[in-house]
Amino acid sequence: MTDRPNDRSLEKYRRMLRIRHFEDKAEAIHAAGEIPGALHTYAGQEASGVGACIALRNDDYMVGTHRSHGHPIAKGAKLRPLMAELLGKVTGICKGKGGSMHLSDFSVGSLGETSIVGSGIPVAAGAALGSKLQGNDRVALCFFGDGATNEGAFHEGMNLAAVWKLPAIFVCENNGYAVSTPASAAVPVKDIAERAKAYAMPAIIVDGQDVDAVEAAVTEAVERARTGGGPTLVETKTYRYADHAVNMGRILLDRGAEVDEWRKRDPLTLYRARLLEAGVAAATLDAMEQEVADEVADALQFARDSAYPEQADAFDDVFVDRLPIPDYLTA
Amino acid sequence: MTDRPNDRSLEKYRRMLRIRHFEDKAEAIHAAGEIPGALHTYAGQEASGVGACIALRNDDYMVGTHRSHGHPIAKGAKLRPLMAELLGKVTGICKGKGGSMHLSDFSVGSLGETSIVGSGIPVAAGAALGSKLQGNDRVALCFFGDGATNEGAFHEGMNLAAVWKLPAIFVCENNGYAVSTPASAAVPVKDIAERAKAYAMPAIIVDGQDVDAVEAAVTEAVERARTGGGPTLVETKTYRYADHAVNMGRILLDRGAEVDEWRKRDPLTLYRARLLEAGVAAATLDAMEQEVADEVADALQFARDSAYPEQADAFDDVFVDRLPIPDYLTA
Amino acid sequence: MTKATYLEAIRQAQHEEMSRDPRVFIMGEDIICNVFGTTTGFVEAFGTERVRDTPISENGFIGAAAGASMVGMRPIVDATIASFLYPAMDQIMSIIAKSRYIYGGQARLPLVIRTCLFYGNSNAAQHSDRPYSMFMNVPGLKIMVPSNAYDMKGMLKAAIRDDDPVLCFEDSTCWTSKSDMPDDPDFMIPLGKGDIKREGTDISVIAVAGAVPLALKAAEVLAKEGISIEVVDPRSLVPLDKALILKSVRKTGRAITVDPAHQTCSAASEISALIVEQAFDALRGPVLRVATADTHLPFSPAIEKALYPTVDRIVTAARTLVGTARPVSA
Amino acid sequence: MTKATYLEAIRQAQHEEMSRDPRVFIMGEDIICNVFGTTTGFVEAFGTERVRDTPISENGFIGAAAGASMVGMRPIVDATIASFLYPAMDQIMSIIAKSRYIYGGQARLPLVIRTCLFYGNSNAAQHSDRPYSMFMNVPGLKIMVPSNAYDMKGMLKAAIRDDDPVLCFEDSTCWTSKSDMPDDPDFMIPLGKGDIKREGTDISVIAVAGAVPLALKAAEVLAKEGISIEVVDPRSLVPLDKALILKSVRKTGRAITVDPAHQTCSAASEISALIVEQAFDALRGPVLRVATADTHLPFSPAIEKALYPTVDRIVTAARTLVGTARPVSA
Ligand SMILES: Cc1ncc(C[n+]2csc(CCOP(=O)(O)OP(=O)(O)O)c2C)c(N)n1
Ligand SMILES: Cc1ncc(C[n+]2csc(CCOP(=O)(O)OP(=O)(O)O)c2C)c(N)n1
Ligand SMILES: [Mg+2]
Ligand SMILES: [Mg+2]
Repeated sequence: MTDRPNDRSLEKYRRMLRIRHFEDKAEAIHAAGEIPGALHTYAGQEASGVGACIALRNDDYMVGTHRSHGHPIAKGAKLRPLMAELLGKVTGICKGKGGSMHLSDFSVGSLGETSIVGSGIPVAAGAALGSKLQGNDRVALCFFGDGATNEGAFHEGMNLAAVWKLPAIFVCENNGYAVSTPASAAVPVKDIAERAKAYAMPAIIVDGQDVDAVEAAVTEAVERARTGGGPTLVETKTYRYADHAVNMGRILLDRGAEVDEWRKRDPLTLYRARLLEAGVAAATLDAMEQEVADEVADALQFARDSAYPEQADAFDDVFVDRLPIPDYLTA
Repeated sequence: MTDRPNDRSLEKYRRMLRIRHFEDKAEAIHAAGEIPGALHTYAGQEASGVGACIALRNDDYMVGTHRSHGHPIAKGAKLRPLMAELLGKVTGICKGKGGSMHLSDFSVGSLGETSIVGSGIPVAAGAALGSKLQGNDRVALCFFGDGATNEGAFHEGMNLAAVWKLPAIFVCENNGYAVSTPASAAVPVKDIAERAKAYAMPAIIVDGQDVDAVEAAVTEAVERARTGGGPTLVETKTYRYADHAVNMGRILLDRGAEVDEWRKRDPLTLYRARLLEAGVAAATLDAMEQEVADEVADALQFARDSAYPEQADAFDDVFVDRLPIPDYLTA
Repeated sequence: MTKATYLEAIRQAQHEEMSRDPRVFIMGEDIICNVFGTTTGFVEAFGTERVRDTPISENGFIGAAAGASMVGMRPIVDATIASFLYPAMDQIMSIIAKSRYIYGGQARLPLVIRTCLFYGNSNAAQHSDRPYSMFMNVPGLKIMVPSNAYDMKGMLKAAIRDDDPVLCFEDSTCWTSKSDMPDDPDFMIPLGKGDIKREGTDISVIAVAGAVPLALKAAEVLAKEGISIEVVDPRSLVPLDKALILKSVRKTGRAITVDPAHQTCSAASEISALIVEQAFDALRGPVLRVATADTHLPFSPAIEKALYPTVDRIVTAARTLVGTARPVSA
Repeated sequence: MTKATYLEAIRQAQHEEMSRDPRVFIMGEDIICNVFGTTTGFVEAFGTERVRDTPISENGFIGAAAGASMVGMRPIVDATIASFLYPAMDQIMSIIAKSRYIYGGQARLPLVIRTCLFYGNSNAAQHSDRPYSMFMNVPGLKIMVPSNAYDMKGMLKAAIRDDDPVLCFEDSTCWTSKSDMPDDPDFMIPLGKGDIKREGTDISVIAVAGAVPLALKAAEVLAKEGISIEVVDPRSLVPLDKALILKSVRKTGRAITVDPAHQTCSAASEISALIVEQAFDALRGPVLRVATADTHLPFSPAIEKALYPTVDRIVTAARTLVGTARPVSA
C-alpha cells in the first residue's frame, strides 16, 4: 500500500510510536506508584487507533473508552497534557480530574473517553447528529471493544445512527477479550461485524494490526458518512498485550502463548518493515523513535514539574459556574 | 392445516373469541368511565397471541407487555380475575394493583405483563435460565412489539439467551407501529427477523393473522428450545385495529384505509372460514361465540359485584411481609 | 398579557426558543403526533430535522442529546413520562452529569430533558414515578419543578438558554392550571430562585411541584382558623434556594415540607435536614413532612389517591404544629 | 471462631448458602476470574452452570436474575461497582422493585444484587458512585450497607435467604477489615436491625457503611476530651431501624449523621429528617451532617480525599454540637 512512503505514512508510524512510548513510560511510573488508580494500556492495538484516526480530518469528532491513551494520541493530541493528567496534575488535559480512563483532548476533536463500557456510542451518534443538523460535513467516529457490543447502549446508538443515516463510523476494536471473558463466551456471533445486519448497516472487517488496512477501511466508511451515506461498522481484529489493566498485583487472565503469537504481528514492527521495504531509511525511523522518546521524556518532565490542583478546583467544572466550597474545606 | 378440526383448533378459535369479546366489553365500559387509566387493546392481533401460546405447555412460561389483555387469555387465564382487575377490584388477578397494563396470571405461567417497553425480555431470558438450571424442560416465551426491538433491553436479553443457549422464544408482534411512529421510521431493517443475525439466532417470519401458521412457527421454536437448541426469534406480521390506546379523546394517528385493508384479514374471520371449510358446523361456532359472550358477561358481573381493595392493601405486596400503614391513613 | 395553561407554557417556551436560536431542536418518542400537546404546530414551523421522532431507546437518544450538545447544539429531549428515565439512567448519570467534570471543563452540555410526573390517574406503579430526588443526589444536573404556568414558561426558557444540563419535571396535576403570561420574548426566571407563593407568619410550608397548589389551598383553610401560612416554592431543586427557605423558617419558626414523591430520601427530607441543620435555633417545633407513603402506587383509584399529599394532610400537619390539632374536617 | 476479612466474609456467606441451597447461583462479569476475591474456588465447588460469567450487559443479566427468581431460583448478582447499576436501573426500578406489587403478590423475587462502593482511590467520577439513597426513594428494595466483616457475613446470609430483593452495598474502604466469625452455619443477622457499635451519652453519631469505622475512631478521640459518643450503625437502610436511632437520640439529645455519599438527598439527610420529625422534643441542638461534598469525585488524589467524611470532620462536628468547638487538630 505504501509504495511511496510519504509524510502520511511517516505520520502513522510516528503516532504509533508515540502511543507505545507514552504507555511504556506510564506503565513504569505507575508500577513505581507515581500514577494513581488503574491503568489500561493500549499496547498491541496501536494500528487500530492510528489507522482509524488518520482517516479523519482534524475537525472530525472521535469518542473513545476506558482504554483511553491511544485514541487521543492517534487523533493528534499533544503529550504533555496527557502525561500530566495521568499524574493528576492541574496542567493535565482534564485538570487532573479525569485521569487514565479519560484522556480526552477536545482540541483535537476528541469528545470523551468514557469509562462506562458502551456509553460513548450514543454520544458519538449525537455528535454525528449535530453535524447533520448544522449542515456541515464533519463525521463522528466511535471506538469501543468487543465486550461493549453486548451493552444496550451499543444497540441503541447503532440503531439511531442507522435510522437517521448519521455521519458516524463505529470502530469495534475486537481484542478478543473483555477483562477475562473471551469474546466467544459473551458474543454469540463469530464476527462482531455480523451485528451491523441488525441495522442494515454496512460493515467491514479489517486486520487491526495493519495500520494501512485500517486506514483504508475507515476511509471508505468516512467517505460514505461524509457524503450522506450513513454509518458503517468497522471491526478491527486486534489484541492487547497486557492484562486488562497493568500492575494489578496479579494476572487476571493467563493467555499463555497466545500473547507471543500476537506479538509476532506487532503493528509497529510490521509497519517499520513495510516502510523500510518501501525505501525509507532505517536512520529516518530511528531518528523518529528518538524524537518520540524525547517527546515522552519531555512530557513526563512537564508533568512532574506541574502543580497538583487546589482543593477549590474540585468545585469547578461541575457546572459552568463554580460551586461554592463547603465550610469544612475553607475553615 | 386444519384438515380435521379437532379440539385444539376449536380451542384456538375459542381463545381468540375470548380476547375479542373481552376487549370489546372492556372498551365499552372504559368509554363509560367504569375502567380507569389507559386501555391498550389487542384487537387484530389475536392470532399472534393465541397461535404462540397454544404451542406452549401449561407449565411453560410467558412474559408480555403493556398490551396485556390478549396474552394471558391466550395462555388460558380465566376471565373473571382479569375483568375484575380492569375495574380495580380486590378480586382482580393483581388485587387491583396492576390494572389494564398488567393482566398477568401466574397460575397459567404468565410471569408478567410489563408496561415499560422492552423490559420483559431480560425477564423471559431469566425464566429460561431458571429452567436450564433446574434441569427441567420448560421454555419461556416473550411477546414484545416492533418498537421494543429498539430498546437496549431487547439486545441484552436476546444476547444473553443466545450466548447461554437458553430455552427461550422471542415473539415480536410487529404491528407496524409504536404509538404513532411507523416501524419504517424507527427500525432500519425491513424485517425485525433480521435482528436475530446479531445473535446467530434462528428466526422465522410468519403471517400473524393466521393462527395456525403462528402455531406452527412457534412450535418449531419451542421444540428447538425444549431440546437444548437454544432460542428463536419469531416475527408475527400483524396489526392493531385501534389507536395506540382507546378512548383517548383524540386519535393519535390516522392510518386511513390501511385499517380497513387489515380488517379484511381479520384473524377471527379467517379462522372461522377455515373451520367451516374444514367441516365444522356453523352452529358449533355460533354456540361457542355465545358461550364466550356469556363468559365475558359473567366476568363483568363478577367484577362489578366485587369489592374495591381496602386502603391497607396498598401496603401489602411491596415485600413478602406487609408494610406498616402510616398514621395519617389510620387516624 | 394572555392566559395560558402549564402545557401551553411549555409549548410557548419551546416555540419561542426554537424560533430564536437555530441550535435548539427537540426530539422524543411520538412528539410529532404530539401526545400531550406541547409541540403543536412544531413540524410545520421547524421541519422534521429539528422536530424528531425517536425510536424507543431512551438511553440512545438521551445520550445523543449529550453528544449533540457537546458539538454546539442545544437539544430539548421530551422523555414523556419520568419512569422512562430509568432506561436512560446510565447516560444521565455517567455522561450528562459528569462529562464536563471528568474532562476538566472541556465540555459544555447545554441540554434540557423534559419529562412528566404522571401520577394520581390509575397508571399503576411503573408509570407513576416522581424520581427527582435521585438526580439531586448526583452533582451536575440542574433540576426544575415548576408549579404553575408562569414559572414553567420563565424557567423553561431559562433552562433552554442555560449552558448546563437541566432536567425539567412537569407535574401532570398542574397541566391545566393557567397563568397570565408576560409578552416579553426574553421573559425568564433564573434557575435557583425560589418564590414565596403566599406570605405568612406562623408556619413555612415548603412545597414541591404539584404540592404547591395544595399548600395554597391548605393556607386558605388555615387562614380561616387564624393560622398564617407562608408557602415557599423552591421552583428548582438544583440549585436550591436555601437562603429563601431558611429566611422563611427563621421568620415563622415552624416548617412543613410537602412533596408528591415517596417520603424516604425525598426532596422533602432534604429540605427538612437542611432546616434542622441550619435553622435549629429558630425552630419552635418539629419539621413535619407531608409526602407520598412509602409504598408503590396502585392502579385502583379506590386506594391510590390517599397515598399522596392532600390539602387535608397539610392542614392536619399545620394544626399539629401550632398545637391546635383537631379532628380533620372531611 | 476464626478471623476473616470483609471480602472473605462475602465469600464465606456465598459459599455456605450455595452449598446449602441448590437454588442459589451467582452471576456477573468476570466472576470466574474473580477480580475482588469473593468467589475464590467457586467454579471448582459449584461448576460453571451455577457460577456464570455474563456478557457486559447489566440490564440484561440483572433482569435475568429477576426472571430466574420468579421461577424459583435464588440468584446472586455480582454487579462489581455501584456505578454499573445505572445501566440496569430500568430492571431494578421497574421490574425488581415493582413486580411483586403490580402483580398483586403473585411474584416473589428472592435475589441479591451485590455491588461495591468503590471510592477514595483515584478512580474518578464515573467509578466512584455511592448511590444507595436513590434506591431508598423507591419502595420494594431492601438495602444493606454493612460496615464490618461480621455484619457482612450475617446479613448477606440473611439476604440470600430473604424472599425479597436485596441490594448489598459493599464498602471498599472496609474490604480488609477483620472480624471474628461464628462457626454456626445458620449465623444470620436479620435485615432491619441496627446495632449500637459503641455506647455513649452525649451525642448519637449515626453512621453508614464505611463511615462507621470513622465514627468509632472519632469517638475515641472525643472520649479523651470527655465527650461521650454513641455510634449507631443502621446496617440496613431498608428496612431502617428507626426505633434504635430515635431511642439513641432521645438518650443523648444530639445527633450527627455520617454518610460517604453525596450529602444532598443522602441517607444522612433522611435520618436527619426522621430525627427532627420524630424526636424534636429531645433535641438539644441541630442535627449535623457529615457527608461527601456535593461535587464529583476527581481523579487527582491531591483533591479527592478531603471531600469524603473524615475522623476530623466528625470530631469537629461533635465539638461544635457540645459547644466546645476548638481548632481542629491536624
Ligand atoms: C457498564 C460497565 N460495566 C462494566 C465495567 C467494567 N469493565 C471495564 S472495561 C471492561 C471490559 C471491556 O471490554 P471491551 O469492551 O472488549 O474493551 P477492552 O477492555 O477489551 O478494550 C469491563 C467489564 C464498566 N467499566 N462499565
Ligand atoms: C421505556 C418506555 N418508553 C416509552 C414508553 C411509552 N410507550 C408505551 S407503548 C409504546 C409503543 C410500543 O410499541 P411496540 O413495542 O411496537 O408495541 P405496540 O404498542 O405496538 O404493541 C410506547 C412508546 C414506555 N411504556 N416505556
Ligand atoms: Mg475487548
Ligand atoms: Mg408495535
